[in-house]
Amino acid sequence: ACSSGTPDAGGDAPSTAEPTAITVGVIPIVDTAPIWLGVEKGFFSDEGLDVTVQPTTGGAASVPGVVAGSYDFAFGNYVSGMVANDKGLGLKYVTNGNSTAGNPDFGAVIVAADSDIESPADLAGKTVSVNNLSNIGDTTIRTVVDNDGGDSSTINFVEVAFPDAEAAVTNKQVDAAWILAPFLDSAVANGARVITYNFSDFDPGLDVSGYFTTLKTFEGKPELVKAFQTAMNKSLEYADTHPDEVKQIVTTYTKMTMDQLDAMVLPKFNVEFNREALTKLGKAAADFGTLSAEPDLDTLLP
Amino acid sequence: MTTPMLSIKNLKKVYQVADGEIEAVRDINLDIAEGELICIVGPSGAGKTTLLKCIAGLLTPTSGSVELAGVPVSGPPKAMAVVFQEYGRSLFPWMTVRANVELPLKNAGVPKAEREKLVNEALVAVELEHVPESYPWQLSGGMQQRVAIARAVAYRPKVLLMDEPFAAVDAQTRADLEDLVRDIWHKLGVTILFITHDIDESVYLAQRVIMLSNSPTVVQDDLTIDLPDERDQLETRSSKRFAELRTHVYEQIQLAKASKPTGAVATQKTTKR
Amino acid sequence: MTTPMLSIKNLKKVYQVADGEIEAVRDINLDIAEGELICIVGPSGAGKTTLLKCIAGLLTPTSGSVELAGVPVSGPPKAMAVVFQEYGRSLFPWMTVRANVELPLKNAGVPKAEREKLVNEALVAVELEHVPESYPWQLSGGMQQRVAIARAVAYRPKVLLMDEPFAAVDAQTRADLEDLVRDIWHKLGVTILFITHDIDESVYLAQRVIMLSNSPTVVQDDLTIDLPDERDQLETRSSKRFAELRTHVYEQIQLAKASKPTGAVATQKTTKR
Amino acid sequence: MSLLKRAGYFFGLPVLLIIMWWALTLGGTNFFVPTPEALAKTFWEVWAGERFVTDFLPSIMRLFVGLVATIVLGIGLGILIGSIRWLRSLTEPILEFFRAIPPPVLVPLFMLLIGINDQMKILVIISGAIWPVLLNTVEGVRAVDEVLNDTSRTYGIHGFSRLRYLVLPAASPQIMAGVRQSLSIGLILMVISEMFGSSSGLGFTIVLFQRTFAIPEMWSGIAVLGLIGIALSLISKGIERKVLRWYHGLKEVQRDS
Amino acid sequence: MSSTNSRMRNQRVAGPALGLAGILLFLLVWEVVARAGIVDQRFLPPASEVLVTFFGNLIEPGFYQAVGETMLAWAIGLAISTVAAVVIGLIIGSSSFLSKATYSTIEFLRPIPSVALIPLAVLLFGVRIESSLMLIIYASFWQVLLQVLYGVADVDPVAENTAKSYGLGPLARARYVIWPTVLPYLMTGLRLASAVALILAITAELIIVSRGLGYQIALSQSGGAISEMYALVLATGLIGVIINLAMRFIERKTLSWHSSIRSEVVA
Ligand SMILES: Nc1ncnc2c1ncn2[C@@H]1O[C@H](COP(=O)(O)OP(=O)(O)OP(=O)(O)O)[C@@H](O)[C@H]1O
Ligand SMILES: Nc1ncnc2c1ncn2[C@@H]1O[C@H](COP(=O)(O)OP(=O)(O)OP(=O)(O)O)[C@@H](O)[C@H]1O
Ligand SMILES: [Mg+2]
Ligand SMILES: [Mg+2]
Repeated sequence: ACSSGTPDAGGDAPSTAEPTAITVGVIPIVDTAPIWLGVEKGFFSDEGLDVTVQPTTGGAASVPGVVAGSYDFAFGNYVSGMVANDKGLGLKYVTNGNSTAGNPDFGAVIVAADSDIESPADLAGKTVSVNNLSNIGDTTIRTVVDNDGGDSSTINFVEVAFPDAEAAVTNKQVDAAWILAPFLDSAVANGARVITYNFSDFDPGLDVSGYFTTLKTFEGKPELVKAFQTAMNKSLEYADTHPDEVKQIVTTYTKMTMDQLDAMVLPKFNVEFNREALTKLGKAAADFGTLSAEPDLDTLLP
Repeated sequence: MTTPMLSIKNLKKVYQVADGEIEAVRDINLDIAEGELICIVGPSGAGKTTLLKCIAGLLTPTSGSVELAGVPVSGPPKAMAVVFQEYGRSLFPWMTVRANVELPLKNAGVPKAEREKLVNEALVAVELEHVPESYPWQLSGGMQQRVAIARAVAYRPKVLLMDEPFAAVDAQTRADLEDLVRDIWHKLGVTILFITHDIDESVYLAQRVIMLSNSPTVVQDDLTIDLPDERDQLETRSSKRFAELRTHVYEQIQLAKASKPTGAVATQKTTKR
Repeated sequence: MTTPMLSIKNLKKVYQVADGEIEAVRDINLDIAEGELICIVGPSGAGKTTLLKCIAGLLTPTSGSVELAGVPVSGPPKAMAVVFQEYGRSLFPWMTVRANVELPLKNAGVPKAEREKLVNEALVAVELEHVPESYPWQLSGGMQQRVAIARAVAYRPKVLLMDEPFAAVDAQTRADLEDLVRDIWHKLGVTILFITHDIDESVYLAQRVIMLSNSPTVVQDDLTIDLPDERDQLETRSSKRFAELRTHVYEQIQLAKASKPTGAVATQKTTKR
Repeated sequence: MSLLKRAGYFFGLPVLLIIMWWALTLGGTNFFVPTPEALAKTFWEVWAGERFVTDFLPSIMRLFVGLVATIVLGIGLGILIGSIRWLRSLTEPILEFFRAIPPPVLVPLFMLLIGINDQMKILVIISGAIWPVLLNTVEGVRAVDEVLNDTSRTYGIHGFSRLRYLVLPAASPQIMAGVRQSLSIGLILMVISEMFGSSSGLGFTIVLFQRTFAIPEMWSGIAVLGLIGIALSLISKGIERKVLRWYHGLKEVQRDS
Repeated sequence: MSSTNSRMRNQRVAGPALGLAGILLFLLVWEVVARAGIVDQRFLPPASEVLVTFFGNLIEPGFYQAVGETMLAWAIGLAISTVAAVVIGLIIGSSSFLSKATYSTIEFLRPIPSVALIPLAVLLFGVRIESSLMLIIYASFWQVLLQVLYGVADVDPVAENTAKSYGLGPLARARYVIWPTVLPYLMTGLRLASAVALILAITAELIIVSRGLGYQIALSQSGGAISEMYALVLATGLIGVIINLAMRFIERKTLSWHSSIRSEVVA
């Protein structure tokens, strides 16, 4: 209610003279390249949207930001959304954001070169770092370990931020670390070994993150949502087919260099939700106690 | 007689301390008429400062009452100025000499021009006109004490309470200041209560000398000084009547002191250690 | 003659202040033999405290020197005790009276039994034996001053410097303390330098009275007191020689005071505001 | 003061505030702001059980060790820096430099140098909480009364005795002000230290609750912090009453209680 | 005279020189730790490398914009919290009823980390500067408040009695007696608070509003630009040093009468 970014009125017609101003909260990482690219390409103004991309540094601000109306949409991974809805927050994902790239992937569990961990099952009983507990990292890793025959309940997960994770592995402060690009690539270049690409090993078609809004906005402003979906999907498609432009735009809003980007694996940008994989993800999260019950995907997804 | 300026009735003050009580003042009755100049003498630790603080409304008596012009004193009354025994600590170290003297006037809303005049006069009177911009901690002990006196004098109070105000100044300055006090008293008709240890000074200054007993304190004697109003440092002090009076006071003080102990009678409930 | 206990040569002290300099002491030359009892008198703000602090090694002279038994003083020498003019602030508020008196002894490593004896004797001498467990801020001004005196006395120094130590005590106590000082001096053979404003006191106590001029200070006069060594409050003070001597001192002080101003001569480079 | 009156003072304002809060949340609540009842219920559920042993106690232990080290170090260094002028000139800029660096940025460095363990967390607590004690001690030491200082010097009270009998007591009112500040900052730093390389602890739990939108639980954790704060403050006040008895006596008596 | 004079002059020069020496010493230790491989250079680049990046930043206009944004939030936040804390502190401190009645509440609120209040802040103010202001103010307010409360308690009773007896009312006493006594405590509180405010300004930028130095630090962290990150941290620390210099200057001006300053000048 107190943000300048809210759209004017409810009954606005898109693609007319007056564009609707919206604010989208995103994390400034490679995963969100499509929206930056889409804005640059004019996909959003085509739909009558004047988008302000507002960088945030994580879920701590983005969910309350959406709920408080500072953001009309925000970027977040699906487990976060499931957890929020599990607590009754009423979030709705409107489009996909990024998906696993397969093998190799942009995220993996790594160990030091001289570690005796060889397979996911060996992680049992070890200390593994993830950026946030009770989230997509530990959920997928545990499933992968269980599938490999290990007992994932014996893993000791600790929180270490991605930028610090490689150091933690090298200095033997943790046995293994879940790590994302670009840190993954530099770690591997320095000798770290990949134990599992946990997203794609969980499900080769796993969607990782998406753009969400509140149920209230979703139901109250169908036109706005529709316009956003159209433009966003166009952006995803474009990004998926133009990796060089993705890399180019990433250098404008992060401090990554072209060299780093050339070395790393880009995520896939799928338009279609992979309901099957998300159902599996929700079930795993519920099994491990991150969620109190399996999520209702009909509420979570459009 | 009209209502006295100050009326002290059955004043009793007991200090509460961690391990008991200290009865500083037992029972004091005293009336002071408007425009009187009274000196209080008494052994060290008798309770003079305590009495003065009660009169100034800075301490609440344990029992008894203090009335100023018929009105019970509950807080520091306006139009009363106090010169504290701890002169060093009663000056504000963050203000210059001038600012220290000026503050009460400024606070009372005295216009600037008048204020300046009063401050300058007071500083000249205590012979400190050459250091108005010094800070108190740059002055000698006696100079600090004179600043405190100047502040009280400049304030032009109706009642002036002074607690050993000349303790730190030299003999000559002391004589000058004594004359200054009597001068102000004459000119302004102010009521003055003056605590001193100097018996000669008390007799020279006062219309009445109150002698206090050892603590717990009562009024031991109340002596009217029947010296002529016009006093002179040499003449008055060498007069026969002066010698008689001072002998009287001296004897009383010795009497008071004889009733040991000097200082507090500590009726301590428990005496730790 | 042997080397004097204290030898002050061409002592000069200039205070640096924000807006210039204040010349407090201009040129003092003074020799004090071992076991002498000397009184210093002078106008308020003359520089007595400054002089004392230089002797005690607390202030560095701007020029000139202070020697103690032939050794230049650079910091506070051991075996010297000082009673400060600001008695209230020289007591440790977090210690009881007893602890305050005991501290220097404890620090010097005096054994407990002996320490206790010395402390008790000192407290009895200043008539404070009834309040050893009180804190300084629970005492009257005069009592505080007596604690400071007791501390110095109990310390058994070789040199004792006292800055108006009796300013806050009543006449009777003052007389008693004067006798105490002479008594200690006799018994312990200590060298005493005693600053006072009371001319009678200076003559009564001293073997020699040094009169200081107005600030910037020089020695105005140096008077040997040729009274018999055995002194008595009534007899000595009423003797003819005593009267002569005190008149001499009084005249000198008046002379000193006449050379205005009293207090600092502020040779301020720039005079702000 | 009677016990009843004291309780009145202690609980009066909090009760008033809770009633206000209750009244404000009466007409429908926001997701992020629970009602007092909900919070009270959650509080019990969350903190009475296993969490007390697995999260609460370890945190408290680290906090305790961190605070003790903070106070000892802060006073020790403060005395050194406060009384030695060249040391003050030498260290002040560099200390100010570290003081201005946000702990969230400093923590990764500690992780590098020390590792992910209790020592690291304790160091984080010290690195953030030491400043109030340190600065206050430095200022307190610098402001020792001149006459008292002169008195000590003339009686030959040097070195350790001077510290014990003059400097420490004289600076103690200001040091205690610093200690009281440090206690609550230490608590805050405990939370921050557990945000990194952690999987248990009070701070970790609160942040986890926050991230998983367990909002009443999160507030209950914050309430625990507040209660610890009160407990710490009461303890320090008790100590202060002992250590600064002379000081309060001096102020109170002359102020005429 | 000349000897004392030259000694004083020496000290005046020696102060900053020593401070600089302290900083150089620290940089040297850092350099050695990194070069000697005590810590992997990839995680802690040597000081020289960071300094090169740092000086490189100094010619970037974007750097100054970030600094400007951070300092704006810092200044507003610090100003509001200081004024509020001083006013409230003087009021509470002068009344024994208020001190007793607010004690438990203050002690409860003080240890609540600003970080935990982020959701509330975002909810109340959105993702805007007001949110970070709320965090800054919340965190630095207590620092000043507590110091002011202790300062008020430290007023010399004789000085206060003097003021009372000359008819100075509560307001005049606050201005002429309590305020000067509180000032040394306040200066300490201010120095504490200014660092805390800077920390919170940057933390808030890291987490909520994406601008300023904090955001730049976050960006370099997530982009793996390690020496850039340390260069920014260096800048943060230097800002702290500069703020402290300014505070010291103000202190020397306003507290020239205080014994802590006096002893530095005279003795
Ligand atoms: N704050 C206090 N707490 C406890 N006792 C006190 C306090 N102030 C004074 N006393 C005691 O009360 C008695 C009277 O003290 P007071 O200061 O009134 O004496 P006084 O007559 O002014 O003495 P002096 O001439 O030495 O200044 C003393 O015994 C003293 O110990
Ligand atoms: N710290 C200081 N800074 C500047 N000037 C000072 C300082 N201390 C003393 N003075 C000045 O030096 C002169 C002598 O002061 P001192 O205290 O020695 O006098 P005194 O003879 O002891 O006087 P009194 O008898 O009043 O105590 C005074 O003019 C005083 O203003
Ligand atoms: Mg008295
Ligand atoms: Mg003097």
